[in-house]
Amino acid sequence: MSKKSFRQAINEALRQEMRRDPTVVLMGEDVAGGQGGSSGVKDAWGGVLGVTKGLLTEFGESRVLDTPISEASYIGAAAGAAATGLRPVAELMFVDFVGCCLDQIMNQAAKFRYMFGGKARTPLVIRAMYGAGFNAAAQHSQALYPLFTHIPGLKVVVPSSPYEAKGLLIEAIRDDDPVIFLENKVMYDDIEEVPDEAYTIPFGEANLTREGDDVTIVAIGRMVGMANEAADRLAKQGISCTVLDPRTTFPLDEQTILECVEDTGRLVIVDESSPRCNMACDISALVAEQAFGALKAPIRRVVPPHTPVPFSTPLENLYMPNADKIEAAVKAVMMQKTREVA
Amino acid sequence: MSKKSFRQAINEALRQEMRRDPTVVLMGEDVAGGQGGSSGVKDAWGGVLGVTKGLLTEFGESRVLDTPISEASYIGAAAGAAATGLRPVAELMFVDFVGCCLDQIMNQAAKFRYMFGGKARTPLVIRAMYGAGFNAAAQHSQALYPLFTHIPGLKVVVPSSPYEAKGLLIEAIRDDDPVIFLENKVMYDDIEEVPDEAYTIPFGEANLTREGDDVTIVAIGRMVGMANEAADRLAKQGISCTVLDPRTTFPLDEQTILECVEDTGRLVIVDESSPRCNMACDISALVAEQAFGALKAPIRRVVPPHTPVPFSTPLENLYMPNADKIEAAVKAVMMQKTREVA
Amino acid sequence: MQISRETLLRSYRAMRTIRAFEERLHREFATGEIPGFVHLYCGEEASAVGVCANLTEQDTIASTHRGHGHCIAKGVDVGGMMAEIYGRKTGVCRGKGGSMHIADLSKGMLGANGIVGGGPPLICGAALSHKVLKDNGVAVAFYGDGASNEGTTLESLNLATVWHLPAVFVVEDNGYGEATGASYACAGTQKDRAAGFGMPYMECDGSDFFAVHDAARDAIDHARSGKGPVMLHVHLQRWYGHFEGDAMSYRAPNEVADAKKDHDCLESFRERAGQEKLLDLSALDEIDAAVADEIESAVQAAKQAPWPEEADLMADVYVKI
Amino acid sequence: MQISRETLLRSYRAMRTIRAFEERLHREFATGEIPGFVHLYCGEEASAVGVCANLTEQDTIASTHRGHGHCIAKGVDVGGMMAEIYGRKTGVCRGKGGSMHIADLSKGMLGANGIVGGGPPLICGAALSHKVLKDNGVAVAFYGDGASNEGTTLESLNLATVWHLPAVFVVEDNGYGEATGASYACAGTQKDRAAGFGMPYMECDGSDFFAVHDAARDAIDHARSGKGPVMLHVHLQRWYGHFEGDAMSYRAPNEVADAKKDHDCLESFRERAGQEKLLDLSALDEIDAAVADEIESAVQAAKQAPWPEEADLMADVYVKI
Ligand SMILES: Cc1ncc(C[n+]2csc(CCOP(=O)(O)OP(=O)(O)O)c2C)c(N)n1
Ligand SMILES: Cc1ncc(C[n+]2csc(CCOP(=O)(O)OP(=O)(O)O)c2C)c(N)n1
Ligand SMILES: [Mg+2]
Ligand SMILES: [Mg+2]
Repeated sequence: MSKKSFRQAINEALRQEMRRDPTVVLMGEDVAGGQGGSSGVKDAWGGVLGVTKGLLTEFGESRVLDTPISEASYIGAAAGAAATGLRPVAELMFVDFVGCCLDQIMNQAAKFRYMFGGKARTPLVIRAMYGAGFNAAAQHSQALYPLFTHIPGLKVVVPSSPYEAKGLLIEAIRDDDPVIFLENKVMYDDIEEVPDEAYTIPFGEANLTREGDDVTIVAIGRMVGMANEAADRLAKQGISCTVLDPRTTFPLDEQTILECVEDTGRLVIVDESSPRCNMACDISALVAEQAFGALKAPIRRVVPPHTPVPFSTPLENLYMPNADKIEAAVKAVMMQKTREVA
Repeated sequence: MSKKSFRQAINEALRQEMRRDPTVVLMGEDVAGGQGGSSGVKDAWGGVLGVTKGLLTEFGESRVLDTPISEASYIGAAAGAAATGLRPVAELMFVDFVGCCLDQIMNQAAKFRYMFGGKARTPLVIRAMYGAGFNAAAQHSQALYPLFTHIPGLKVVVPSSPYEAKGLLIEAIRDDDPVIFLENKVMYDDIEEVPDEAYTIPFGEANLTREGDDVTIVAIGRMVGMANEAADRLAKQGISCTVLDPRTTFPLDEQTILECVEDTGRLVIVDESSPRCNMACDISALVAEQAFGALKAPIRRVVPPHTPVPFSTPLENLYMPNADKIEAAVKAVMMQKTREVA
Repeated sequence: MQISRETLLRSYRAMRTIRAFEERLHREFATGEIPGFVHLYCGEEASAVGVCANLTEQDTIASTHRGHGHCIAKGVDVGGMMAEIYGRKTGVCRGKGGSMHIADLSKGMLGANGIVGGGPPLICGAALSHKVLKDNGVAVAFYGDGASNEGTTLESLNLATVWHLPAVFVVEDNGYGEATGASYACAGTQKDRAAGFGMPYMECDGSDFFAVHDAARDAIDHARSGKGPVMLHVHLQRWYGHFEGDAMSYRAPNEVADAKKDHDCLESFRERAGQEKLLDLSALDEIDAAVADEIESAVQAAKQAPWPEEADLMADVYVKI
Repeated sequence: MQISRETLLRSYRAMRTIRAFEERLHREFATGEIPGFVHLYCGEEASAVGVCANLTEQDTIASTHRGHGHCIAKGVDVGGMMAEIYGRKTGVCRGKGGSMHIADLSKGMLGANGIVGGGPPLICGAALSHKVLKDNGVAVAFYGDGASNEGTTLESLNLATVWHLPAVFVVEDNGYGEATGASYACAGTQKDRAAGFGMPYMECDGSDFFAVHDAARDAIDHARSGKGPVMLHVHLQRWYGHFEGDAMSYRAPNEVADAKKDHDCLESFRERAGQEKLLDLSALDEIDAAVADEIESAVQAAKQAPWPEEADLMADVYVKI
């Protein structure tokens, strides 16, 4: 056990799985970096933010494959390789680039098994950065997990900390279905205790980071930290919150969400993706259908506005959910007590 | 006024707008059909299901452009043309093919105006077929409007009848923002009275196809007809339903939805898109947040299961929402009366 | 190099099976009993069969919306295919895929594909598997002239060269993508495109089994021996509409008739086999008869097979949830 | 053909402006005051300017993530660009776009683009507008060697030929896409790719303004006169990292130094202007001084400009809701 950054946790997960299983291969733009460069250094980058650094040096060019800038071909290749015996981990760099390769994910990898009557296995992991807060503007800041969650056949992982990232990524690599693994680009330098050995965190089991009586807060990815911060502050004001990290948006741990809402009677959902048809809607609809009787107040969503992500810092700050907005939403549902439950 | 099919209504809308405005151009795979063919007939198809038939003959090759099979290039071209003075109507054939050109829609057309600080106009219409019920299997049967609705910058239209299709398409062509216009492939031969002259139906105004006291049914596109059928049957059983067709999922007529729920206290949403992060979730979340106090029962969704669309007829029938399932859902919410509203 | 008698017989049988399968489908479709989109491969049989004659079961192919021929050539069970097209539980995809999604990974058949240009990236991946797993396999993408304009296809040509993959790209050029002529939609030439991605190019007459076989042998040998990917351009004619129901008004009236008369791969095979005394024509007649029986039983079996049931709807979305 | 004195002066000024703009950004970025991703065009100035010298304001260009040079060459306001990069309300995109999204449609500048390969399809559309509206305009896509492998780019080459568009595809080949060499990532040659899509090909040394200007003139004339699209391959060197912060360990230590010494478009311009007595060098010195002042004021103005406000957040998502 030692302190590791989110970046290191992911690097370690990849390294350990590649050591364990020779069919695990990596591919992506500059996942090594330096092929064809004049210095001859072939492990120059290790990904655009250094997450895969050193893996080419350890595993060689046959297992760490730099690609041309052509997402459709290499994400499709990853799907094809997964269906024929490898366990590829393909890096899409920014999840926003899914616009260049959605077909390979949505119509190919995700559908093989069902369309082929159960005869295919596609153990594919696609890693990509998501999220605002980096001044990366409209084309490099989207969250987009709602898109993937909408598509049957995909599993979708959004880790909320270094510990979570390592365990969930190892699980993803060992999983036999196509998995979208989303890394918040603002979190790469977050640090916490992370076991040195390989471990897995199962999909579809929400993590209760805090238990309380008044309000359940469900938060996704980076939002979990903000929800805990808000809950800390609220505790001092006498409002006690449950904070729930679903970890995976598919499979979704519906049961734990429903149980928590049964206990608290109030729900706030924090989601940094665009507000229409997003995970906040999804979880809200689940609860409004299946735990309606327990609800003491309207379900509130803390989400960005329906706009592209703006570049400028003050606008991006206004755009993003944060602890203040979560705190305000929780207080609002505490005030809006519209009924006693029968 | 005369009886027209959904197909004819769309053809007429295109023809009338092309006559009115010389900057309206059409493009897509086989929107004319026959370029380079050995018979020399250049208006051979008029789209794969004949919707654009005859337009090349009237407007010529400079305004009705057949394309190579390369969606990214011509949908991107449509976006570029829209930003520089034309009003293109691009046909994507099956909406499932958005996997090949999502970037052009999501990161280009939808974001130009905002990213460029309000300095762009992108009057682009993308027409595409959607929906199951045609035995077209997993890659040719998706609904996918939740994807588009999720993306800020797009307007999304899902007409429910020939009359609606004509008015909404003319509105879409005259609109200055990028519009996704989705045509249910099973409805092309549906027939109703459609005015001969051009008319528009404004976006963001839901259509109340039926008013009732007990339950509000919100249904999208082809589901509207099924909802009305179910409402007919329910009326005979003494259950009176409001049926609401939002027409556009963005902009969404939130006010009318909320008002109807305030009146009836019960809500069933019918959506043929995949169930996670879809429009049923979106509308449910809206109501659970903003009309919570009026709700007498859980919000029910009538949606397909989280699977790709199966090919075989019995499976596809099981997959699809239909009047029976809607009827059952409405009865269920009538039974589940869990509280009196304060 | 001489083609073995066994290969010749097997190949003739495969071509005849495709022809009989397709012509029967054409008739059955007209009765309204077959649902969905059906794209017939008739007239193009020698391409699938000439290429696959050079492949082993462990080699991989990816196909297109017009996939029946490739499936049969790669050894997918004909009865299972027919049942699939009829939407039955006994279909190779248990009725969930239909004509456009027939696949059998145990036969190295990575699927027909409803997405034009869907196959070439997958084949880069399959070729990578062969390369990393060092199983001596080759991966072959079949795709049409229309698909040759998809970005996925073009990117894959580049990726295959960059990764030096054991892959063969077979452009099945029947001159049309739906109703649009390749002369309109394809700028430049396939040959120059291959050069544009540093890839060797070969071409052949796709109505001549022997020509396809020999060109494919060279292409596949090249890829298998570690020399990198190859493009094989096969010139073809399609005998039916783009899909069943297409009136083909974009084609000159005599185009198909001429193709049937002058470019029938089965006829030219029989002719050459006879002339060069490669095979006894009576053996071929026997095959014809056997195939006719096989297709007849496949259709009967399909029509009598059970439909999928409610429990099937939710099955096999995931390996494990 | 002789280039007019006015064009030469304007072009020198544009190149100097780009250089000064970029070098200043490089320094300012290091202070931490500039947010987001910044990709410098330094060293490539002659490409943008040599091409745009042949365009009018109504012609259209589309740019890349490395867009400052194209913007300046096409006449976008430098002060507005600087303010944009600083995220201010006075920026050309009101602070919403930043470095990667600078656009000004009134100047025929269809946007920098954060998506590699985003521009070429857009340019097909802009070229179509010029063609349908019969305004005699030409549309130019700038894109990198890395972007030349994107399906969008390749499809666009085909579409432009099929539609016979007044479009020019300028491949700015600086030998790298991020940290990966073009010698690794680009199979074949750009020349053969042009041929693969039936498109004429030209190439030039991108550090020589005169070479770029003349090649671009021919390419643009060709497109403008209705002869269809052209590819222009410009050989370049980038002087800084892929983005600010890149240590460039993939490049040989002397590569950039040599480029600066031997391939400086401003130096070679001055040399030739002097040798051939095209311009008075003192006029160029004056430009240098004026540009230095302009950049200084742009930076000062940007730093003092107001930030966008809350009301801006929701503005301009749609023309009308
Ligand atoms: C991405 C995508 N675009 C369009 C289609 C519709 N479509 C199906 S087949 C076809 C024509 C394909 O032509 P070609 O590749 O030449 O194959 P052929 O039909 O001639 O065998 C088209 C456009 C599709 N299925 N997928
Ligand atoms: C679709 C997409 N893929 C990847 C990236 C990340 N990326 C940004 S710039 C770049 C390299 C582009 O190389 P090139 O086209 O040669 O342009 P250069 O940077 O050399 O000017 C990459 C991979 C992106 N922005 N968009
Ligand atoms: Mg074809
Ligand atoms: Mg480059």
